[in-house]
Amino acid sequence: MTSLEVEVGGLKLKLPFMQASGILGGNPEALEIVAKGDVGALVTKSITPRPRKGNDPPIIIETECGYVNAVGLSNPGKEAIPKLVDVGKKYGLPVIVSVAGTNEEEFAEVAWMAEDSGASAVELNLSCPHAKGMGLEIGMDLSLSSEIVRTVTTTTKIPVFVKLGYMDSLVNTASKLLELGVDALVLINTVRAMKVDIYALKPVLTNKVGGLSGRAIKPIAVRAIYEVYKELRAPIIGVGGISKWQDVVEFMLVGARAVQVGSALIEKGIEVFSELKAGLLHWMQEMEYKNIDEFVGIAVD
Amino acid sequence: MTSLEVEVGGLKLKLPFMQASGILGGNPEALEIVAKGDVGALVTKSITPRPRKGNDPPIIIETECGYVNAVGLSNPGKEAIPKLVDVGKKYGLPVIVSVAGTNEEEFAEVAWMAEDSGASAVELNLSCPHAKGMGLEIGMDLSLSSEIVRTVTTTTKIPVFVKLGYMDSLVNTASKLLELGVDALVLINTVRAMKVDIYALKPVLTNKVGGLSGRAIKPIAVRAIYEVYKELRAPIIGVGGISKWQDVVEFMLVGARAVQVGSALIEKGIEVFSELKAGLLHWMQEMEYKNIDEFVGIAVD
Amino acid sequence: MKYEYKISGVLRKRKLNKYVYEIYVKWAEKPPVGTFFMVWLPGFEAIPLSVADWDKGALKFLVQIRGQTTKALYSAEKVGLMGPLGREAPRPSSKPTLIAGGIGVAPLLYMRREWGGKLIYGARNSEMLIPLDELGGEVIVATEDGSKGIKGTVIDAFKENLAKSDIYSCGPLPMMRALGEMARSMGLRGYGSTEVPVKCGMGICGACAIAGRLLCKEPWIPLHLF
Amino acid sequence: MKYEYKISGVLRKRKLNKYVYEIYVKWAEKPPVGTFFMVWLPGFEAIPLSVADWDKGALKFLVQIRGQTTKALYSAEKVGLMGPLGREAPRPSSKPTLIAGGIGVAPLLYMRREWGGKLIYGARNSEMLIPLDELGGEVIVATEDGSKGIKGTVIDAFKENLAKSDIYSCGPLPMMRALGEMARSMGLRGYGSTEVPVKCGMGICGACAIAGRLLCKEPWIPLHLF
Repeated sequence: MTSLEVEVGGLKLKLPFMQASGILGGNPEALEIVAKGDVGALVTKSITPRPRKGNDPPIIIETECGYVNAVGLSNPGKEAIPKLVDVGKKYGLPVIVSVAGTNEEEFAEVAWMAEDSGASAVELNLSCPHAKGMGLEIGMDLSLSSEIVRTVTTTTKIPVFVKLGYMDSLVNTASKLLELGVDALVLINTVRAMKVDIYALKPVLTNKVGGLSGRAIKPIAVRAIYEVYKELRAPIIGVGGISKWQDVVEFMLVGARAVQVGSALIEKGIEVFSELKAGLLHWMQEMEYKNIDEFVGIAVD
Repeated sequence: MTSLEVEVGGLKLKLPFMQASGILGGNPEALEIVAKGDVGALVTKSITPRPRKGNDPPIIIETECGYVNAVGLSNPGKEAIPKLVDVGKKYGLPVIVSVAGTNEEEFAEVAWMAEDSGASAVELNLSCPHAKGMGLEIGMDLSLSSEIVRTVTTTTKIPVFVKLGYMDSLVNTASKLLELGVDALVLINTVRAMKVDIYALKPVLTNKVGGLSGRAIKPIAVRAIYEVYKELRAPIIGVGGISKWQDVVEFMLVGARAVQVGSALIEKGIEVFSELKAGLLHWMQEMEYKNIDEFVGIAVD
Repeated sequence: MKYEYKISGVLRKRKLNKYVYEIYVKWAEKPPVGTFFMVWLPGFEAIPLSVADWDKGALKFLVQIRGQTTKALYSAEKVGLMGPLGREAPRPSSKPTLIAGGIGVAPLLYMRREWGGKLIYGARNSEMLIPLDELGGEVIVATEDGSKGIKGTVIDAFKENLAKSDIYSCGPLPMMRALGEMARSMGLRGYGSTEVPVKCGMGICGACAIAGRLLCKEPWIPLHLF
Repeated sequence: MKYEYKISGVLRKRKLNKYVYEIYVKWAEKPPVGTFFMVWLPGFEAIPLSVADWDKGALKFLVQIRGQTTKALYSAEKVGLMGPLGREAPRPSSKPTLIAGGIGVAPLLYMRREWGGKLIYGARNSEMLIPLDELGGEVIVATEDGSKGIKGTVIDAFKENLAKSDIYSCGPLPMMRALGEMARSMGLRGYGSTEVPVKCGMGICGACAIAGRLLCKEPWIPLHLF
């Protein structure tokens, strides 16, 4: 029997698929739509201690091969976490609470609420490319990101994941954060990008700069995961431009144990997960793999 | 009359188009193919003091929206420069010699040969993502890149351009190098990426990691140029995923005075330049611009 | 590319009352009934606007003045349009009954033009109604203060003119919830829509989730789900 | 995507002489005459190989052993194929004369099968020839040491069997230059190709530039340009 079960960073997943943070994860109604799909876990929007309105639209715009978004970490604040976690309980799915903030206190505050609400893991967003003083700015600041990770890992019992983006020091930062107790890495976030309208003569997004997602960034994500896995052999959840089952395989071959999907939901809806599942299973059978562990990272020497 | 003439970093161009370094620029036969197109300058392959074989094929592979390449700076060495520059003389086009190396002596050696051969400018490649000890590794090392730039700008009279890539410190590095006498920035190089074959179970490129080019990286390039222009108002030659005239306009609106085209030549050949020229002219007429200076950077506030 | 803004010229605008104006924007293709556009005013923001009409290459939107963007939009010469978004509303089997609360009248005007039917239209007071003489056809009006038509809510007016099927309604969420309750208890059949914060328009941010649906993908949902 | 490798099974291989072997690889679609593939041996490199034949879903390539990759390829069970690259060779107006120097015989075998015609085939010595009895049709052979056929170069053999048009030739660059000289002085009409370092296969690296053309895009160029 071919199995798609996998364990990553202390989390057992029946299916190696989940939606990327930010996708349909800010309210229970939306999260429930995902829960009905072929996913192994649910991921919330990045939650800050207090609600954030985020940016005014346009918050996302299509490009020739992907999307540029600057949602601006809009979220309902930590008080909304219990209801989000309840969706997972209802559907028997682990919930990963994505956490954002500006310093270790804020991250810890939200992580504690996640743990107390029964979340299965937290994913610290140290790589959002379009929120001032948060995200990528923290990821690029090793002492601050270390402080945040140290605070969260020492004060929570559930697995702690860290989501990092494309940056110069990715391997080094990942290594340090793993030493501080991070259970798995989520790689990669969107890549800083922009679209300008040539008749309006202005950037399209209200925030001007955003993050590029979708097929465009897939080869960038594959390389980032490859480099990190090669050096650190760490548990990795891959994300970045996955839209077909072949992409899932590619991510796993360079070290991802599970994957998250974002932009592909725009074109395919949650049915994309069924498509990924069928394709991955078929490929495993063709290649005579019984489970995912057999081929994670084998393209890395 | 609508004019496409533009001046960038001390170089007067009749047309704001040129091919990106690496494209058909390693031998006079190839360079001559480009010279017949609607270009305002010719750019050579990155030249090192001595010839380099580069990587064995596969050196480039298509992805869903672009290409990943690791040519490995194959080039005929500095002795080949005079014959490359001669092509420009024959066609009345300025030749920009792209220069690569591992330290200031190597860069200077090639730059001197370029100057002595009658090249119109040099473009220091501080951002090749797939040659060990060269390119991006130098760009990320501010003291080494400063030393290289200082050596070249103080010992050559022709304009010195610097080609930088997507990196954390792009704006800061660009600022320092401009202070050291750089005449224009060429932004951006390809972005580190990889493609894995899911049946061969291996990275496709012999070099494993390469650089992503083509439509995928266009929004990344636009944002990089935007950020640099916003902070520094520097002369910029834009490059990264341009395949249609609308892209040229987009790059110019965020600060590029001229553009380079690479991957689009794969699909469209050198005719791409005629297409860009016709489209840009048409748009300028529609928007009632008489020359490029009127709209460079106007989407940046 | 489906999800990009196309800059288009504003052809005409006209105040309909103190709070609402209509704006015509160039758009070559007739959009399906029940769809909407994200309308971007460069330098300001983008807002979701239902198609209120389409004729001879011009889209009509009704805009309720609420803030900077809706104020500035009145003077705009060009806007960016992303759409049509959502999808065509399910077609009625006979002349529909259209129930509009306030600015929710906008998409129903387009339905009425395409499908005909009776319009039941309510607002807080007569000042908030758009000019009735331009609506044509059968219109039943209700105002909460009784300044025009039936005194009461649009639901009250609907109860007096009850239909069991082919109901299309758009209005504030409490009104829609009331209709949902009626649908469940009385077996009314029809579809409704309501104003929700549409932020992405592509079905991924989840801001517009209601009743397990994403309104930006499926703006017209069965009444009994409200 | 045109420029990607498709992993395909090796069906059969066979040594043709000490230096050359043939290899059959699964490939469903008949490639145009005169095209080539980049053949990738994962873990080694990719090399350009002309289509020597295609029949019943199998491509045939001739491989000259030169280094690690060409040695290892003989034992490969799977290879990656990118192609067909280049473009169809211009068709002849009558039976062509095919002039092959060494491994340059490969693309001409496919032309011969498709178009027929006389093959003039030369090598340094008889050991370097592929088995002649399998070539069928009219074959004129030349070896530089006279160990088989006419003693002399393939150019010498061609001069004895001169044709003025519909010439297709492939061989080392000096041989092609000699034919180019003949074409210019004697007005021969035809096309030639030669082995060049194809690195990208997409027409952008420029490694294969010759006579102002990129051979990876246009493998068959008029003889007089050599």
